[in-house]
Amino acid sequence: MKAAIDGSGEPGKPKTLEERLAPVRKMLLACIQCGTCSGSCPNAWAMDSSPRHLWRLLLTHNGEEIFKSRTFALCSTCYSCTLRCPRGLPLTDAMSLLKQVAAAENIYIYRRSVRFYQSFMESVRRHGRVREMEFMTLYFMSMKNPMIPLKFTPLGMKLMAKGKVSFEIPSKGSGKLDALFRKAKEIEDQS
Amino acid sequence: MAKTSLCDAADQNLQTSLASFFRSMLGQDEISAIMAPMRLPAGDMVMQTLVTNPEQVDQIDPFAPAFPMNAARLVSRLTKRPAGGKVVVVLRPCEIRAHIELVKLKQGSMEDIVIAGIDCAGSFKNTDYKKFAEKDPETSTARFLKGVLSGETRFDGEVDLSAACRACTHMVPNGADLAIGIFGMDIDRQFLVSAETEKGEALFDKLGLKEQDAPGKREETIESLVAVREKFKNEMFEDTRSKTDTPEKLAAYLSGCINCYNCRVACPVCYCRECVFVTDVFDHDPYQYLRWARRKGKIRMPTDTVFYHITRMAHMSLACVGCGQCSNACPNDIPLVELFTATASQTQAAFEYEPGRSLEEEPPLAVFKEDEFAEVVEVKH
Amino acid sequence: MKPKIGRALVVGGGISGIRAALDLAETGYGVTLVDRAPHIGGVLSQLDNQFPTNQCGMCKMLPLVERDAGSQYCLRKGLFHENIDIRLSTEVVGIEGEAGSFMVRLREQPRFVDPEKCIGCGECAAVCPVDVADEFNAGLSERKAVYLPVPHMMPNTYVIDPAACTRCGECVTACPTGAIRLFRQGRQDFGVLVVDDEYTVRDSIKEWLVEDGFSVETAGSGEEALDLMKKQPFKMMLLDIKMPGMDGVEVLKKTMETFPDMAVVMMTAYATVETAVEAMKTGAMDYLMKPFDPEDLVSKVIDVYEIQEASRGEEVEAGAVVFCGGTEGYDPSTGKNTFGYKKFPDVVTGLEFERLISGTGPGGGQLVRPSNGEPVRKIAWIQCVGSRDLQTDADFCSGFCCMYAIKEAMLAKEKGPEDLDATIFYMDMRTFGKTFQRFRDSAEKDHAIRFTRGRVHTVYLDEKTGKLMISYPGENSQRIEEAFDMVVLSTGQQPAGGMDKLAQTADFDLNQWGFALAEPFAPSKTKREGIFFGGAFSGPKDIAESVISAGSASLCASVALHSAGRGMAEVTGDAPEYIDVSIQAPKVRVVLCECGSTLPGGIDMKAIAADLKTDPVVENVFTIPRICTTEGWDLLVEKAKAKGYNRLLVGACMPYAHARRLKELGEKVLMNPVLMEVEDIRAPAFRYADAEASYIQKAMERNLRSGISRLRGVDPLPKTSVPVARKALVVGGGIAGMTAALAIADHGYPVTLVENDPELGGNLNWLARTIEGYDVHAFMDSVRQRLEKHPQVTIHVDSSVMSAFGEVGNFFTTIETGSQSSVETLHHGVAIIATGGGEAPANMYSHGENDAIITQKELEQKVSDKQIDVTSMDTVVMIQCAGSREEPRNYCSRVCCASTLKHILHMKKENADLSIYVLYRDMMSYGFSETWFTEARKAGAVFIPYTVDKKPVVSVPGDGSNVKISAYEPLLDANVEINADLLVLATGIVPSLPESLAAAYGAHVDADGFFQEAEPKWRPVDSLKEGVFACGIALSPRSVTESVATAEAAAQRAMRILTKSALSRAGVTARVRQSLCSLCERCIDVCPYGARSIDLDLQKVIVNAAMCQGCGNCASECPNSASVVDGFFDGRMLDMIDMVIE
Amino acid sequence: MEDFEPTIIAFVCNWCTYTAADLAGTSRQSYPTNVRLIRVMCTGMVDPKYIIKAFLEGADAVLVSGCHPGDCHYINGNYKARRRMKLLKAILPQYGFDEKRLKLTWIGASDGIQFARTIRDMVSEIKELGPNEAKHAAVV
Repeated sequence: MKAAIDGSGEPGKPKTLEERLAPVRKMLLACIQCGTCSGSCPNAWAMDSSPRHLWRLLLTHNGEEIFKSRTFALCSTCYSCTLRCPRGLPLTDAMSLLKQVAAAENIYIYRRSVRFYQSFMESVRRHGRVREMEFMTLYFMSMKNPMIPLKFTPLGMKLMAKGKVSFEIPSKGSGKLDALFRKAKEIEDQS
Repeated sequence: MAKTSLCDAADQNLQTSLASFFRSMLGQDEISAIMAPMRLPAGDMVMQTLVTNPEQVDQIDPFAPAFPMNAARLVSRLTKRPAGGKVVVVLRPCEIRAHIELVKLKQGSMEDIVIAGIDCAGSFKNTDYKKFAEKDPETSTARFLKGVLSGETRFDGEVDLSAACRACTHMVPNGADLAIGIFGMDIDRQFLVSAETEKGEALFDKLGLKEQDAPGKREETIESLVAVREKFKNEMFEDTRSKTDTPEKLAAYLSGCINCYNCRVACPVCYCRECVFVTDVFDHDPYQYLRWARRKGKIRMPTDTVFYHITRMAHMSLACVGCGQCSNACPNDIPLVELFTATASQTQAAFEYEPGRSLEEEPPLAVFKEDEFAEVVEVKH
Repeated sequence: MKPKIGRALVVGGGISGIRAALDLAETGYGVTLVDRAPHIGGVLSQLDNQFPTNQCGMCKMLPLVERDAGSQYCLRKGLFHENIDIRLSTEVVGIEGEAGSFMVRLREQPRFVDPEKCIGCGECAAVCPVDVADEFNAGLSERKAVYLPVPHMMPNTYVIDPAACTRCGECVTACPTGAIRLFRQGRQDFGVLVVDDEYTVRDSIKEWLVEDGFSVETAGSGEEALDLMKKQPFKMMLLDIKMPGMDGVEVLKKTMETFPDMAVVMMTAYATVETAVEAMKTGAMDYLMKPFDPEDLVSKVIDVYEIQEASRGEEVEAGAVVFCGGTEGYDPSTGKNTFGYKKFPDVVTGLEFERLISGTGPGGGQLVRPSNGEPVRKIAWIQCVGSRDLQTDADFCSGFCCMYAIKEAMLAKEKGPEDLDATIFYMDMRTFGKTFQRFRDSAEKDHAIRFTRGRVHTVYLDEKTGKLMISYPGENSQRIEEAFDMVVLSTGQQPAGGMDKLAQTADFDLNQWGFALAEPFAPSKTKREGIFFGGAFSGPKDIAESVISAGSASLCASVALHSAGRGMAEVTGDAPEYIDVSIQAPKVRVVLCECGSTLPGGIDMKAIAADLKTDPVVENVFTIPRICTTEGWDLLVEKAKAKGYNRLLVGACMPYAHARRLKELGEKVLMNPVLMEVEDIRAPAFRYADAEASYIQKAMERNLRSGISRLRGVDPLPKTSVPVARKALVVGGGIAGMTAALAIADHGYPVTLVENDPELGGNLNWLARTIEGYDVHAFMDSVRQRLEKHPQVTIHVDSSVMSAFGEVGNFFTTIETGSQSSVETLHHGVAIIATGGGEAPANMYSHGENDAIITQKELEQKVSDKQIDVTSMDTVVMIQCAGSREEPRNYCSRVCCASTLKHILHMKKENADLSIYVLYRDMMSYGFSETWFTEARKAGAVFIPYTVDKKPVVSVPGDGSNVKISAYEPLLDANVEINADLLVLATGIVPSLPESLAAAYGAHVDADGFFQEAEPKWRPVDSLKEGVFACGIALSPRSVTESVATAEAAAQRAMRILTKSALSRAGVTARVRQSLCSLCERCIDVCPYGARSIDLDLQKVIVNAAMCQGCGNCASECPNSASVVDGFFDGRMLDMIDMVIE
Repeated sequence: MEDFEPTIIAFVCNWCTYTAADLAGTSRQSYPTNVRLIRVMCTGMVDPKYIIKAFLEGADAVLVSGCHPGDCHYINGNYKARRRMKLLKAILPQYGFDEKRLKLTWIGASDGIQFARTIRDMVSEIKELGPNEAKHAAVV
C-alpha cells in the first residue's frame, strides 16, 4: 500500500500499474471534480470518456479502468485545461504521464498510439527531425498489420501530390541525439 | 350531537311553562340569577331583568316582539369582571352573536354565564311594540308568535316586523349553551330544549331533562323562514344601495343626522367608552369651520355626519350582527340598519368573517397573513 | 443622550462600520466614523435587495432605544447620531500611542464643494464637460466629474472627483451658492523644486508647471538643490535619482532630515525603479518613471498641491480603533479566465446585476440585456468566480455568493418575463447559514430555478444569434453547450485594496489569504491592543456575519475604552429645562428661507407670508436670505429668541440636515425641539421643475400650512422613562454564555450566569482542538478561571430558570438550584440566552448496531482519549449531512464539514496510507476552511457527492467483518462499495433551548428550535422583544470562534441598555389616553414589539416607552384614538389632510 | 372636464416610499404635480379615518404606499395596512368612491422611478374617471 502511494515501488521489482499511476494521482489530489477541464478540452468531442471522468477513475483507485479508454491518447497538449483549472493542477502533464504509463505497460488498445509515438521519436532520434516517409514506414512495420498502410494511402497520395511528403530512404541517421534519448530513458525509468 | 328534549307547555301556555322551566334552574345551586326579558308591570314594555328570587320569574317573556336594546351590552356589564356568581342569560341570536364579538374585544366573558338562547321570531320597533302590546298585553306574545310562524310580517294592519328582523337569517341561537326552540314546534304544547355545549349539557343533566329528538319538520320550517328573509334581505340591500351609491345620495340618505350618536350608543358592538367623534379629535377650531365653508362655498352644519357614519362602517361593520338597534335609536328615523347591514355584508364577505360565528375566529383587523389579499396591492415592475 | 469621554474611531462606513459605530454610540461613547469614499453605506448603498426577504430592511439597524439620538429615516439616505462624527473622503494615515489613548492621524481628501453651501441643485453637473464611468452603477452608466455619489443620499451634496475633473471652472461659475472652489489661485505660492542633472529635463518640467500656474525653481545637482532649499521654502521637489555627485537618494535623506514635510517625487529610469521603491521607504511620496507624459507629471503635482492645500489633516484622539474596511469585489477581467467579462456586455458581475435591476440603476430597474435592451429570457449564474480558485490566489470561499446568486435568480424571476429560465452553475451550494437551506429548496421547488453542478469554463458569443454560449460538463461529463441571454458571474470577495499599507500603519498582521489576521478564538482582536476588526475585513462574510462581527469588535473596543477609564463619565451637564408651553394656546412663528434667491422667478415670498398670516394660529412670518449660512443661522437664532410665540416653523430646504441644528437651537432658546419643524419649501421647485411659478408657490404654501397644522397639534409631554436594573442574566454556561457574561462584567456590571450542568464549558468540554490546531481546553480554562474570579460574576451551576417575566430594564427571573430546590429571584435589566445545543442524535445509517459506526462527537472523544488507533486502520468512511439539510432538520449545521476536514488531516498525519472516503452533499467549507478542504484532498481523501434521493447504504454484516458502505458515484455512474474500519456520521447540531424559556422572556424559537432573532440580517442576536438577546448555538449552529463573536455581539447589544440608568421616551412614541380606553386590547395584539401589556390590577393598558418604536399600528387599530402616537395625533392628521387638499 | 387636475393624497411611509418620493424629486424624475405627500411612520399607521376624510374633503384619489412585504421597518405594519385597505375597498365603492381611487402599493426606497410612474398612472386613470363627486358636496 505504501509503495502505491508514493510510486517508488520496491527496488528491483518491476513496477505495478498502481505504482506507476501513483505519481499521476498525486498530481491530481486537489481535484474538485468541477469539470472545467472537460468543458475546455477541444478534443472532448472525440473522447470516449471525459478528462474529468478519467481523473475520477484515477482518484478512486480505478486505475485499470483508465486504460480501457483512449481519452488521454487524444490529448493534443493544448494546455487549455491546465490554464483553466481552478485548482491549478498540471492536467496536461498528467495526460502525458498517462501516455508514458500506457507505453510502459504496453496496453493493447493503446498500442497503436504508442507505436505511433515510438516511430515518430525514432525518426527524430535518427535525424533530429521527422522524415515523414520513414516515420510512416517504421509505424506500419511496428504495427505488423497490412491493413493500416492501406488506410493511409489516400491521405498519403494527397500529401505527396502537394509535396508535403518526400521520399527519403530510411537510414540510421547520424546518431547525434542518441545521448539525449538515453538520458531521457534513464529519467523515465527512474520515475 | 347535541342533547335535545321536548318540554311540555303546561296549560297550553308557553310563557308560564317557560317561567317554570327557568325557575327550576334557579333551584340549581350554582346558578345565582337569571337575566331574561320580562314584562314590566305596565304591561306594554318588556325589559331584561336580573332575577335571583325564584318567585319573581313569572313575568319572563323572552319571545315577546319587544327589543328595546341589544342585551349583549348588559351581559358585557355583568361579565367584564368577576360577578361572584353564575347567571343564566336569556338572549336572542343577535344578542349572543354580539356578545361573542364583545368577548373577542375583551368587553365581556363567557366564564360565569350560561347562555340560554331562543329561536327568534323577530320584533317590532319600540314604538310599534307599544301599539301592538297595549291591545292585550297578556296574549300579545302568543298572538305574535302564531302570526310569525304562519308567515305574517304585518300585524293589526299597522305594525310591521322591524326591517332588521325581516332581513335576519340568523334565527336560531348559535353559540348558546342551551337553546330554546320554537320553530317547527307546536308551541301550544311544547318547546324544544337542546344542550349545545358542555356547559349546556351539564345544566341539561342537572335539570333532569329527558332526551328526546327534535321533530323532523323543524329544519324544514327554519329553512323556509330563512328563504323568505333572505329574499327580503337581498331586496332591501339592493334598494338601499341604489339610494346610497354616490356621495351625494349617501349624504341625502343621512341628511337627518344631527350627531346625536344614539345609534352608536344603541349599537351592541360599538364598545368604545367614548366615541372618537365626541373626543378632542373632532373638537374643531372655529377657524376650521370657516375654512371648510370658504372652500366649498357652503357647509352643512353640524359637520362630520357622513364622516361619522362611514367611519363607523370601518370600525364596526365587521362585527355588525344586524340587530337593528341603530334604526330603533334614531330620533330622525334614518333607516340605518338597512345601510349598515348592506355595507357589513360586503366587508364581512371580504374577510369571510361572520360575527358571532365562533370565539376562535379572530377579528379580521387584529391579525394578518403574509400571503393574502394580493388583489388589494397594485404591483408594478 | 450625552456623549461620554471615551471615544472610538471606526474605519470604514460600510455595514459593519455602521453597526460598530452605532453600537458604540448607543452605548454612550463618542465615535469618529471615517470612510475613504464620499458616502457611507459601502457596497450596501448599491444593493436594493437582501436575502431572505429579497428586500432591504437596513433601517432596522438604527437605534431602538434612545431612538431620537439618531436619524430615523432610510439608512440608505444617510445616517446621523449625536455621538457619531462622520468623516467622509477621509483616510487613516497614522496611529500612534496605545490602547486607551491613540492619536490617529486622518487625512481628508480635497474638498472642492462646500457641503454647507451646496443645495444639491445640480447646476454644476449640468455644465460639467467630463463623462466618466459611474461607480455607483458599477460602471454601467456615466456620470460627471462633479456628481452625487449616491443619488438618494441625505444631505444630497455634490462632490468633485479630482481624478476626472479638468479644473475647467465651469461649475464654479454655474454654482448659485458659490459652494465650489477649485484652488487654482494658490498655485503660485506653491514652490516646486526640480532637480535633474539634465538641463533639458529640468527646463521642460519647469515650463510645463509654470504654464499651469506653479512657481518653479530648478537645480542641476543635489548640492545645488540643498542650497536652494536653505534659501527659500519649497513645498515639493521632483528629484532625479541618478545624478553625478550626490545622487537622488542621498539628497532625499538630507532633505527629510531638515524638511520632513516636503513632498518628494523621485524621477527614475527603468533601471533604477527598485531604488525608487526603496526611496519611498526613506520618505519619498511617489516616483515617476522616465520618460513621462507631461500631463502625468503635471497632474501629479496638482494632486500633491491639492492634498496639501485643500485636504485637511487632523489628529483625533481615540481610545480604540475598529477597522471595518470591508473587502473588494473580484474583477473577472483581471483573471486568467475572464468568462467574456468586459468583452461581451451581457456578461455582468453579481454587483452589476444588482445595479441593473435597481430602481436607481442605469435602466431604472428593467431586466434587459445590456447589449441590445431586449428582455432577458434565459440567464445563468456562474459560481466561484474569483473564489475557490488557486489560480487567482483565492483558496477560500467567499461565503456569500451562493446565497446572492439564489436571491438574484429569484429577483430575475420576479422582474423578468414569466417564462424566464434561470440556472445556477455551481460546485457546492454553500447554504450553511440559518434558513439558507430552506431558501435554496424553495428557489428550486417554488421558483423553478435550475441548479446545475459543474464549473463553467468558457463564455463565448454566438455571432449569428447574439446569444452567449456556455459550455459545461454534463452529468456524464459530456460537454454541453447552452445559449443564454445574460450571464452573471458570482464574483467573490477579495482583501480590500491597500491592506498592506494599512496593516503597516496600524500595526496588525495579515493572514495567508491577505485579510487581516485575527487572534485565536478572538475573531475581532488584532495583535495590537486597542485595535480591532469588524466585518469582512478579516475574512469574507455576508451581512449577518458582518453585523455580528461588528458587534463583537465594538464590544472589544468598549472593553478597551472602559479599562482605560474612558467608559462612563459624561461630558456635558444635565438636559436643558425647556419652557413649559402646555397651558398656552398654540402660536406659530414662521421663518422662511429665501434660499439666496435661487428659487425660480415669480415666487412671491411676501404673498406666501400674507397667506399664512390669515390663520389665527400664526403669530408672525419672517424671511431670511439664507438660513444655511452662518449669518443666516444667526439671524434665525435672533428671530427665535424674541418672545411671543411657542412654536417655530422654518421653511427651508433639506429638513433632514436641519433637524440636528434645531436641537441646538432648542437648547439655546429653551424651546422643546418637538415644537419646531422644518418644512421643505424647496422641494416643490425641484419636484415640479416644469410647473409655473404660481403652482410652485401654491405647493410651498401647502407644505407650510401642513407644517403649521402639525405644530398646532403638538403637545409636548413630560419625558417619561423606563428605569433600568443594571444587571444582566446569562442563561447557559457554554463558551457563548461565559464570553457574554465576562464581557458585561468587564464593564463593571453585575452578571448572573445560570448553567444546567454541574460544570461550565458546555461543548468545549469534549472538543479538543480546532481545525487550525488551537487548543480548545486551554482556551476554555482561561475563560472559566477569569469568570470564576470575577467580582461582578455570580455563577449558578446545576441550576435552571424556573420562571421569568418582565420587560427591558426590569426582568424578574426565578432560578432553581440543584435538586434541593434552592430558589432565588433576580431583578435584571437584560437577559442573554446562551443555552447552546448538542450533537443531533444518530438514528440513521445503523448507528448503534456496530462499534465501528460512530458520530463525529464520538470520534472527537475517542481520538482525544486515544481509544482509536488510526494506524491500524485501512479505510475510514465519513457521511456528511446525516439527518441534516432535509426535513425535519432542514438546515446546515455548519461545523460538521470543517470537523470532517480536521479529522481527515489528523488521521492522515497519523497514517498516510489510510483511505478516507467522504460522502457529502455539498462541502460547506466556507471562508478559509476551503483551504483545509484543499489540504484534505491533497492528503488523499476521496470526496464522493451524493444526493438525498440516492443516499449511501450502510450494511452491518453479522459475522463481525467490516461495515460496508455502498454509494453512488455520479461521475463514474457506478456504485462504489467500500469496506470500512470506521464509519463516522456527521449528524449535525440540535438546539437545547426550551420553548418555554424563550417564551418567558417574550422571545420565540424558530421552526427548528433555535432562538428566533428579530431580523436575520440586521438584528441577528436580538429578539423582537427588546432586552432579550441570544448567542452561540442557541441562535444557530456555529463554531467556537463564531460563538464567541455572537456572544460579544449580544453583550454589546446588552451594554446599550445597561449603561443607562433609565431609557428615555422618544419623540414619536405611542401612549394611551386612559380615560378613553375601553381595554379591548387590540393594540396589544397589533404591537410588533410586545411593547404593550395590560395591567390587570390597574385596569390599564401600559406602553413600555423604551420598547415602543412609534409605528402607530396601535393608534390606527384603536377605534377611538385612545391609543395615540405623539406627533401623529389624529386631530392633527385630519387637519393636515384638510390643509393639503385644495 | 378637459382641464380637470386630480388631487391625489399619498400617505407614504417614512422609511421606503417617502425615500422613493424624495429620490424621484432629486433625480428629476418628472411626475405630475397632483400628488400631496403626507408622511407617516408606517402604512400601518394610516387610520381608515384619514382616507375617509380625504375622500370627503374632495381628494380625487388616495394612495397608501409603504415598504415591500418583509421589508417593513416595523416588521409587519404593511400587512396590517393591507387588511385595512381591504376593508375600505369593501366599503367606499358602495358609496360611489370608485375602487380605482384608492390604491395601495409597495414602493421601496430606491424605486424613485416606480414612484413617479405610479403617480403618473394614477393621474391619467383618475382623469379618465373624472372628479370625486364629494369635492363639491356641502356635507362632510
